[in-house]
Amino acid sequence: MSSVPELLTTPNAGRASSAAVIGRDREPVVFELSSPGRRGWSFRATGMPEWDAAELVADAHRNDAPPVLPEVSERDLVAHFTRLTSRNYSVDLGAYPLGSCTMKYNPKLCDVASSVPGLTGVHPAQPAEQTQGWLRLLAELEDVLCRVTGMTAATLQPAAGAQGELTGLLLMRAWHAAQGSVRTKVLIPDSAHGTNPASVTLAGYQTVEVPSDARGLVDLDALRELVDDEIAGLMLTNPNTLGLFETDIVEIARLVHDAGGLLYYDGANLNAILGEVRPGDMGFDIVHMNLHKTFAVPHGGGGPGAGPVAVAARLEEFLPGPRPALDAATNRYVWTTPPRSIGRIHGWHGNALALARAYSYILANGGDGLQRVAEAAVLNARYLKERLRDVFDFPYDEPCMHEFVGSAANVKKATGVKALDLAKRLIEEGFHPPTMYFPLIVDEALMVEPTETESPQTVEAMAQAFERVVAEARADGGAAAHAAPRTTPVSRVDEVLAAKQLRLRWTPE
Amino acid sequence: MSSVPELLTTPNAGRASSAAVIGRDREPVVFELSSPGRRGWSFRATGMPEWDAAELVADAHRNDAPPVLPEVSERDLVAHFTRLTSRNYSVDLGAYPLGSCTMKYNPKLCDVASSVPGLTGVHPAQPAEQTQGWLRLLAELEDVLCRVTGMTAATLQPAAGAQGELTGLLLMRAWHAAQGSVRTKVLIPDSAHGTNPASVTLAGYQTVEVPSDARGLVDLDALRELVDDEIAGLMLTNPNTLGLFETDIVEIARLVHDAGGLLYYDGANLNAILGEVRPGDMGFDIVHMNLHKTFAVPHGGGGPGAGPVAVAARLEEFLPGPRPALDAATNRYVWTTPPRSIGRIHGWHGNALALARAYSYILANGGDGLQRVAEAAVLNARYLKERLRDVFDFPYDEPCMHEFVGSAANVKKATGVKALDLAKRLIEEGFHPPTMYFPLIVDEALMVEPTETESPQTVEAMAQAFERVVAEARADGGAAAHAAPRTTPVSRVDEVLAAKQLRLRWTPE
Amino acid sequence: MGHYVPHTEAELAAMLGFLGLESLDDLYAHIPDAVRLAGGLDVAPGASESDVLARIDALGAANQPAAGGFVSFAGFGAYEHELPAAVRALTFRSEFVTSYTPYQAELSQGVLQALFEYQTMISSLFGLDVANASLYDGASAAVEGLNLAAAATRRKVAWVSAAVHPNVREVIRTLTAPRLELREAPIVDGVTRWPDDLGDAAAVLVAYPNVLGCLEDVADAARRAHDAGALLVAYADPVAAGLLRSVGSLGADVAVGEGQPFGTPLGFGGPYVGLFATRQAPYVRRWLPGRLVGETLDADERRAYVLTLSTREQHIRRADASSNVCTNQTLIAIAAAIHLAWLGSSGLRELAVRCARGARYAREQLVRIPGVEPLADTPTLYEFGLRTPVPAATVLERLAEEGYLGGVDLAPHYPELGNALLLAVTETRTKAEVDGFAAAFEKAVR
Amino acid sequence: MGHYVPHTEAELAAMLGFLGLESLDDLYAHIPDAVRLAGGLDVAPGASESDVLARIDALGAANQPAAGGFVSFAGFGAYEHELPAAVRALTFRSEFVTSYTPYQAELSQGVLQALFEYQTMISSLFGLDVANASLYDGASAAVEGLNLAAAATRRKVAWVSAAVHPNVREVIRTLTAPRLELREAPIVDGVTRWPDDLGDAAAVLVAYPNVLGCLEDVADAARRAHDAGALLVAYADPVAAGLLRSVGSLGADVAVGEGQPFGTPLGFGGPYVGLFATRQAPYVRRWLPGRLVGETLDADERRAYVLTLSTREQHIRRADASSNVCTNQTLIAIAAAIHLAWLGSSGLRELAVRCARGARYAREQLVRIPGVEPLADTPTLYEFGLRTPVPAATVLERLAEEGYLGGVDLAPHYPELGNALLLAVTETRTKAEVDGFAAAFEKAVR
Ligand SMILES: Cc1ncc(COP(=O)(O)O)c(C=O)c1O
Ligand SMILES: Cc1ncc(COP(=O)(O)O)c(C=O)c1O
Repeated sequence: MSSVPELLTTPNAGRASSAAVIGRDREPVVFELSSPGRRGWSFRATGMPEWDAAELVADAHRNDAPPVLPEVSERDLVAHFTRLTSRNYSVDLGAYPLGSCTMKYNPKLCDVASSVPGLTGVHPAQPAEQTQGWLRLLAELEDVLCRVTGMTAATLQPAAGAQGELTGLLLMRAWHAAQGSVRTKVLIPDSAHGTNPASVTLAGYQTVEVPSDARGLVDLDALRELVDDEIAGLMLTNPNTLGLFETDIVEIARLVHDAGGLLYYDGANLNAILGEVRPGDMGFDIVHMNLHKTFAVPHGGGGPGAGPVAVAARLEEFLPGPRPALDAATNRYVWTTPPRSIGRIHGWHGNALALARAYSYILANGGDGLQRVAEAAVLNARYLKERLRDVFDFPYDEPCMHEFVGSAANVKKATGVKALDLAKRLIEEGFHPPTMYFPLIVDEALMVEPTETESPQTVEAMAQAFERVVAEARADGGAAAHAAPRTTPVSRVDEVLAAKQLRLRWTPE
Repeated sequence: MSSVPELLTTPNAGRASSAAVIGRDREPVVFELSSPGRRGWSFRATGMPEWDAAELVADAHRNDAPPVLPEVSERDLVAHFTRLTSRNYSVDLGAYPLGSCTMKYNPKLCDVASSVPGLTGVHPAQPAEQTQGWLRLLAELEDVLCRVTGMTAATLQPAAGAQGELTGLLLMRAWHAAQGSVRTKVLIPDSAHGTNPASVTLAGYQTVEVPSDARGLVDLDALRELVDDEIAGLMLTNPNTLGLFETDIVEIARLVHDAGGLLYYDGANLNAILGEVRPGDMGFDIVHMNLHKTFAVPHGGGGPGAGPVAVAARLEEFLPGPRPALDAATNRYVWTTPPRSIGRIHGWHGNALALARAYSYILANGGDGLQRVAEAAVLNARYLKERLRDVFDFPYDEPCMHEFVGSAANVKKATGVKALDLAKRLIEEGFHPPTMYFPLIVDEALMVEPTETESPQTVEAMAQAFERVVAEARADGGAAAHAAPRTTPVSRVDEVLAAKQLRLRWTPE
Repeated sequence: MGHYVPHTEAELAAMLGFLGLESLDDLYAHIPDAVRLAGGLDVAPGASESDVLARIDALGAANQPAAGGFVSFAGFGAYEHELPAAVRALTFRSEFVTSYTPYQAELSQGVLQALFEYQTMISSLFGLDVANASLYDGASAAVEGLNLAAAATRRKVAWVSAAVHPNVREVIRTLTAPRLELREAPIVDGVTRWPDDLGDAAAVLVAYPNVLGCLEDVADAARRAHDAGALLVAYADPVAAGLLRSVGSLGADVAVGEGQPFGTPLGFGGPYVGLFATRQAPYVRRWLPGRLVGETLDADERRAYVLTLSTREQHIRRADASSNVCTNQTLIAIAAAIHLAWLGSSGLRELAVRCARGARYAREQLVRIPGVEPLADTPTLYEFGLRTPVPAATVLERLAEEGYLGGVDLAPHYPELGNALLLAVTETRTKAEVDGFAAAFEKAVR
Repeated sequence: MGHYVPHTEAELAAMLGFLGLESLDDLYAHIPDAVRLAGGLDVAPGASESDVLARIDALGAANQPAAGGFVSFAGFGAYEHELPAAVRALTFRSEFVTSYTPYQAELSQGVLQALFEYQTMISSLFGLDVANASLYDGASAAVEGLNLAAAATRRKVAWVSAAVHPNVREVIRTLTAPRLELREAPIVDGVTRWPDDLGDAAAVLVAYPNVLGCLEDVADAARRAHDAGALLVAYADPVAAGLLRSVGSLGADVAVGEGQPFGTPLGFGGPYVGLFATRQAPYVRRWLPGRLVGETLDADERRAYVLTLSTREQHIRRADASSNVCTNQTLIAIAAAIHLAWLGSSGLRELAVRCARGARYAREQLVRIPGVEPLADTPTLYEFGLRTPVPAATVLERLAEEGYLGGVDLAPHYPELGNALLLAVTETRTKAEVDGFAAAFEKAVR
C-alpha cells in the first residue's frame, strides 16, 4: 500500500469535517477546513463578455490576489456552521432569564413576516411611489409605538437602544439650543445601564450620577440638590434596573422640568408596564424603546435590534428625517423631514426588517395582548422572587416588576461561592444564568427576568434550580460551583488569558 | 410565605421546559409539558356564524370531547422540538457513511426549490390547464431519469424504493400476463436488500435465492440452474450490496432473457455509475431509483423519498397513470394513462415536492456533474477501503465501487468486540457508524459508503478513526467499545426491553 | 459541472496516486466495455444555483396555485389549511431533515421521540392502541390495512365502500391485485349500502366521513364486519376527529387515513403521510406494517426510544415481512405531530368546528341558488356534494375565470351522480369569500 | 388578545394566591394612580397569525421591489446580490437568531466562534490586523472611525470627502456635531480634491470606490493624512476588495464599510452591518469601538472563545467608554461570514470580476446613446455615473414603466452635477437584461 497522501493530513490543508453528536470536541476554525482551490460557489450565467481582471482594473488599483478567505465545499460550510449552532444556547432551547434583556420567545410568525419578498426585495433608495407598503408599515408602527408610550411622534431610525439614547440626547441638545439655553450635564441614577453615561459623553454632555436611596429608587433629596440650570435632563429607566418602579416619578418629573430639563425614558424595561403605565403620562419627554426586548425582535446573538425614539409634541420638529407621512391630499405616503431636524441617525430608514418583525408582533398581540404580556411578565418575576426569598439577599426589597435583583453576598460570605460561580452552576441545571454583577449598586448581583413567555412550571423549576444550587454550595463549599459548567461544549473559559494574548483573528499555526 | 401551588409542580400538569445546552438530560414527552387549558393556537377571523358543535354535528356522530392532545404554548412547543433536534445526528452535522443509504449532502438550493409557493400551493386535483408548470417539471424529470438510466419511459408515482420495487414487479406481472405466460418465481441474490423479497411476496411471487460466488457476485452456475420458465425475472442491484460491480451482467441478462424473464434493477446503488454505465445498456428492463439516495432528496429521518420506476419500451404501455405528456398539437401538457396500465400506485402524483428537489439537484449538477458525482463517490470508497486493508477482513475483495463491506470477524475473534460495538465506539469519534450486519452474507459486516460530498480529508479522518477504534479494542479487550457510546444524549439503549415492554405510546404515569 | 463535489484536482491526483491509478476513468476499468457509456450523459451541463432557481420559479409561475392563487373550495382528499409558522420552522430543522431512519438509536433520539409522540397522537385521534411511525400516503395505508386484515384472518376477500376516495380504491386495486379479491359496496343517498351477506370477508373498508363528505354509520359497518369474522378498516379523516366519535370507539379494528391536513401544504399531492393505527393485541406484534418506536431505557437507566419489533420488517423477515415498506414519510409525520401539538385538544376541536361552520354556511348559500341541490340528504361535516344544472366542469371553468377554484368535478369518478360537484370548506375561508363565491356560483350555473 | 402568554386562568389564580394577591391589577397596586393608564391601550386587539400575515402580505404587495420586481440597476450603497440558499439557511438557525450577546461564553461558543471567523475575514478583506464584531451600519462605522481617530490623536477636526455617500456624511454630521469639527473636500472629475493643508486634522475620510463609483487615490490620501498627523479612515466597499488593493495596504489606519452585500437582502435599508477594522497597535486596546472576540482556553485547555477587552466598553467604562454601542448587528455579521466562506478567495474575486464586467458592458452600451455621457473620466469598478439629456428623475420614471429600476437620481444629493444618474451592475444582471435596458434607456432619455 502506498503511503497516505500528505495533502489529506497536513493541518491547514482542509481539515476533516465531522463531529460527535453535539460535539464536546473542539470545532475547527472555518479557515482550517480550507483546501486551496476548493470551491462551492456558482453564479448565474449572464452571457457577459469575459473580460479578465486586468482588462477591468488598472494595475495601480488591482490587487495581486484576492483576500485570503476559507476555501471550503458547501457541504463542509453547512456542517461547520450547523455544528457551531449546536454549541450555542438560545431562547429556542430553553429559559433565558437574563435580567434587563427580556429574552422572551420570538414568535416564528415574525420570522415569516420579515421575510416576505415584497418587503425584503425593496431598495432603500427607491422613490416613495414604489414603496408605499413600507412607508405605511413604518408610519403605522410609529403610530402604535406612540400609543404604547403616550408620546406624539417617533423616529424609527436608531438601530438599537444605545443609538436611541444618543438620538434622544441630541434631541435634548437641539431643544435646549432652540431655547437659547446652554446646558452641560445630564443626570443619571447610579443604577443606570452603562450605555446611558456612554451616550451622554457622545452627545457632548457630562454625566452626573444621582444616588439611589435605601429603597433602590432615585434619592429625591439628592436629586433636589443636583437639579440646576446646567442640567439638560435626567435619564431614567422605569421600572429601574433593580426592577423597581420609581413611585416618585411625578415628583421627579416636576423637579427636572422645573429646572428646565427634559426627562428621558430608557425603555429597556418597557415590558413591565405595557398597557398599565405610559412614559408620556409619567412626564417623560423622550422615550427610546428596545424593540428587541419588548417587541420580540430576536437578539440574533447580539443584534440586530431596533431602538426607535418617541417624543412629546414639543420635540417633534427636531426628529431625524426622513419620516413617513400620509399626504392627506393624495392619500399616498411621502417622506418628510422635520423643519429643525437633527439629521439622519441611520444610513437609511433604520433596521427596517427588524421593524417589520416588531410590527407583526404588535398586530398579533394587540392592545389587550400587550397588557397581558406585561402582567404575566410581572407575575412571573414576582413569583420567582418570593420563591427565592430564603435563598438570596434582597437589599432593595420593594415589590418587583418584570425582574428583580438578588444578591449572592450571603452565599459568598458563607461559602466563598460568588454570583459568577452560581451562574455557571445553574447552566448545568438547564437554565441560562441571570445577568451578573449589574446593576453595580448591588453586591454579587443576580438580575433575574423570567419574561412572560415562560410557563409557571418553568418559573417554579427555575426557583428549585436556584435552591438546589445554593444549597449545594452551602453543603460542598462550592466544589461543584467552582468546577461548573461541565455540561457545555467548553468548560469555564479563561478571560484573562484572552485579554493577555489578544488573538483576535485566526492565523495559520 | 404561602406554599408552592401544586398546579406548578404536579407531574403531567405542565412540566418545565428548559434544557442544559445540548442536554444530556431526559427530554419530557410533549404530553408531559401539557397544562389543561393552555393554548398557542390562533385562527383567522372569518366572520362565519358561530354555530357550536351541537348545531353542526348530530349527537350520534359527535364526540363528547376532542381527542387527548398536548396543550402547550407555542414557546414550549418550539423549545421541545428544538431540543429534540439537538438530540439527533444528521448529515448537516457531519459524515454519515451509512452503506446502501447514500447519505450525501443535500444542497440547500433544493430546499428552496421545493418550497416556492407556485409549487407548494397547487392542489393535486386541479385541472392540467392550471398546473402546466408542475406537469412540465414532472415530464422533464421523467425524461432526464430515462437518460440517466438508459430507459424509455418512467412513472414518478412510487413514494420510495420499496414501492418502486412493487411497482416494477407488478409491471413484470402485467407483461407476462400480456404474453399469456404464467410465472411464479422471482430470482434474488442472497446479498439483496430485504425489501426485494418482501416486494416479491406482495406481488404474488415466490422468492428464489441466487447464491453469491466467492467473488461476492452472482454465482453464474447457480443462476444457470435456477432460470427456467417459471421465473418472472431477476432483481439485481448493480453494483450489488457488497459494493461490487456484477461484471458478468451481460451474461446474466442473457440467461434471464433467454428464459423469458425480465431483469429488474434495484437502483439503490445508482450513485456509483452515473454517466459511466446505464442499467438500460446492461440489459435491465425495469429500474427503480431512490431519489433520496442518488439525487439528494434528504432522508428526513426515514422519509419521504421517491422511487420512480423507468422501463424499456416494451413495458411502457403498462405503466401506472396518469402520466404527464406534451400534447404536440396544442403544445400544452396533459395527463395520459397508458393503454394497459397496471393502475395507480399513489393517491396522487407521487411525492411531488421531493421530485422537485431531485429535479433541481439534477439541473444543478448537469450531465457532467452527475458523472463527477459517481467518480468521486467511487474514489472516496476505494480510497477508504484501501486505507482499512489492515484493519478489517475483506471476504469479497473485488475492486469496490461507491461502498464496500468489511468484516469485523477478525476483531471479534481476537477481542470479542462485535461490529456493533465498534460502530457505537465510532460515534464517539465523531462519525455516524456504517451500516451493520448487512448484507447477510458477510459475518460481522460493516458496510461503508462515504459518498462523494465528503472531502478527502474527511475520508482520511474516517480511516484514522476506524484504525484507532480497532487498535483500542485490541489493546483494551473491548472495554471502551462495550461501554460506548458515552458522548450521546443517551448511552447504549436496551432493544430487548423495548420489544418486551412494548410501550408504543405515552400514557400518564 | 455541479459544485457539490469537494475534490480539487490536486486531491484527485493524490488519491488516485495512493490507489496506483492514473485517471478517474481507471476506477471503472474492471467494468466490461460493452456496458460502459461512452461520451457521458445526454443531459444538459450543470447550472448555477441562481439559474436553477430561476427555472423553478418559472415553472411555479406556470401554475395557478389553489392556495395563494385561487380562493379555493377544493378538497377531495387534499386540503388547504393554515400552516403555522412554528410548525414549518421546526419541521425544517436540518437535524430532522437530513438524518436517516433512526437505526442508531443513540444518535437519533430526536427523531425517535418525535415519532413516539406522533404515534401517541395518532392513536389518540383514532381511539386505538397503537399507531405506526407512518406509511406513504392514505392510499397505501388503506392497502396495508387490508393486508393486515387478510393476514390476521387468513382470508382473501375485502369489501370496499364505493364511497372511499376513487384514487384510494384504484391504488388498492393495483397493489392487491395479485393477492386479494375486492368487492365494492355501492353508494345510496351518499352512504354505503352493505350487502346483507359479507361472505368470508377478511376486511370491510369504510370511509368516515366518506369521499362525498357524508357521515357513514361506522358502528353498523363494524358490527357487520365482526359478525362476518372480518376486520373493520376505517379510512378516517383526522381533522374530523376533532368533532366526530373516534373510529376506534365505533368499532374499527384498523384506522387508516391521510395526514396531510396537519403540517403539510397541498404540494401537488405529496409528500403526504399515511396514518395507520390498530389494536395492540393481537395485531401489533406480527402484522403491523411499517416502523414502530418503543420506549426503553439506556445503559444508565434513562428513558430512551428505539425502533422496535423489527422482526416484523423486511430487513429481518424478508419475504415473510408484514410489509415491504422501508423508507416511509417520517418528516411529514413529524410535521403532523408538531402541528397537532400546536393545536392541542382545544385547537383540534376548534379547527374542526371552524371547518364545519364554513361548510354549513357555504352549503346554505349555495343550495339557495335555483337548480343547485345537495347531492345527498345525509349529514356532512366540512365537505359536501352539490348537483348543478350544468356540468360541474363548466361551472368550474367559469368560476376559475372569477378567481375561484370551485371544487372538484365528480363526473369522471361517479358518472352515475350526474352533474356533481364536490366542495370542501376549511378554516381558511372567510364569510366574505363564501359570499363572493356564492354570487359567482349563481352566475356560473346559469 | 395575543397567544404567546402560556398562563391558564387556573395558573394565574394559583400564582396570585401564592403572592396573596387577588388580581393581576394588584401587581401594579404600588404605582401611583396618577400615572396608571385606565382602560388599556388604544391599540387594536390581537389578531391571528394568518390575519397578521395577510396584512403583511398586503403591505408587501403595495411595494414594487427592486429585487424580484424590477430589473434593477440601483446601487448607491445597497446592492442586489445573489443570496445563496445555504447562507440563508445557516444564518437563520435558531441558535444564532434567538441567543443574546455571548456574555456567557460557555453557552455561546457557536456565536463567539462565528464572530471570531467574521473578524478574521473582515480584517483580511481590508488588509488590517483586527476587525471588531460589527457595528450598526456603514454610516455608524464611519462615525466610530472618526471617533477613534479623534481619541487617538486628541484632535477634533475631520476632513471628509464629498464623495463619501451623502447619507453617511449626514449621519456623521448628526452624530459628531457636539464633538467634532467637520470639513468637506470637494469632488473634481469624480474624485476628491484634498486641500494642500489639512491643518491639525484628526482624520481624513475617503471612500474606495467612492459614491460615484470612482477609484480614489487612497495611497495619496493616506500620505497626506499621515503627513498631517491624522489617521486615514477608508470607507471601503467589501465586494470591490475582491479586485482592488486592500485599503490597509494602501495606508488606511481604519477601514469601515457596509457589509450588506454579503448575506443580506436589500430589506429597505436594514438591518445591515457596519464593518470596522484597524491596526492592532496602538488602537485596539483602548480605542476600538464595539465588541471583540478573542481566542482563549477553557479549564481543560481546549481552545475556546470569549468576548475580550470589555474594559473599553460602556458596561465597564461607562462615560469613558470607547463607544456607546451595546446591541450590534451580530446576526448580519454571521451572515456575512457565512457568505464570505461560501465564496472563498476565488469566489470573492469572481464576484468582483462579474460585477465589473457587467458594469463595463452596461456603461459601454449606455454611453453610446446620444446625449448620454459618463459623469467623470475616472476609472470605476461596478458603479458609475451618467449625465443624461433630461433630468434623471424623468429617466427613472420612464424606465420604471418599462420594468426597470434604472439607478438612483443624484440630483438631490449633488445638484452641481446636473442631470446625473448613478447605476450599479452586479453579478445578478445578464447581458440580455442590459441590452433590453439600454434600448429602454435610449427611449427614456429622448
Ligand atoms: C437598561 C438598559 N438600557 C439600555 C440598554 C442598551 O440597549 P441596546 O443594547 O439595544 O443598545 C440596555 C441593553 O441591555 C439596557 O438593559
Ligand atoms: C439496496 C436497497 N434496495 C432497496 C432499498 C429500499 O428503498 P426504500 O428505503 O427507498 O424503500 C434500499 C434502502 O435502503 C436499499 O439499500
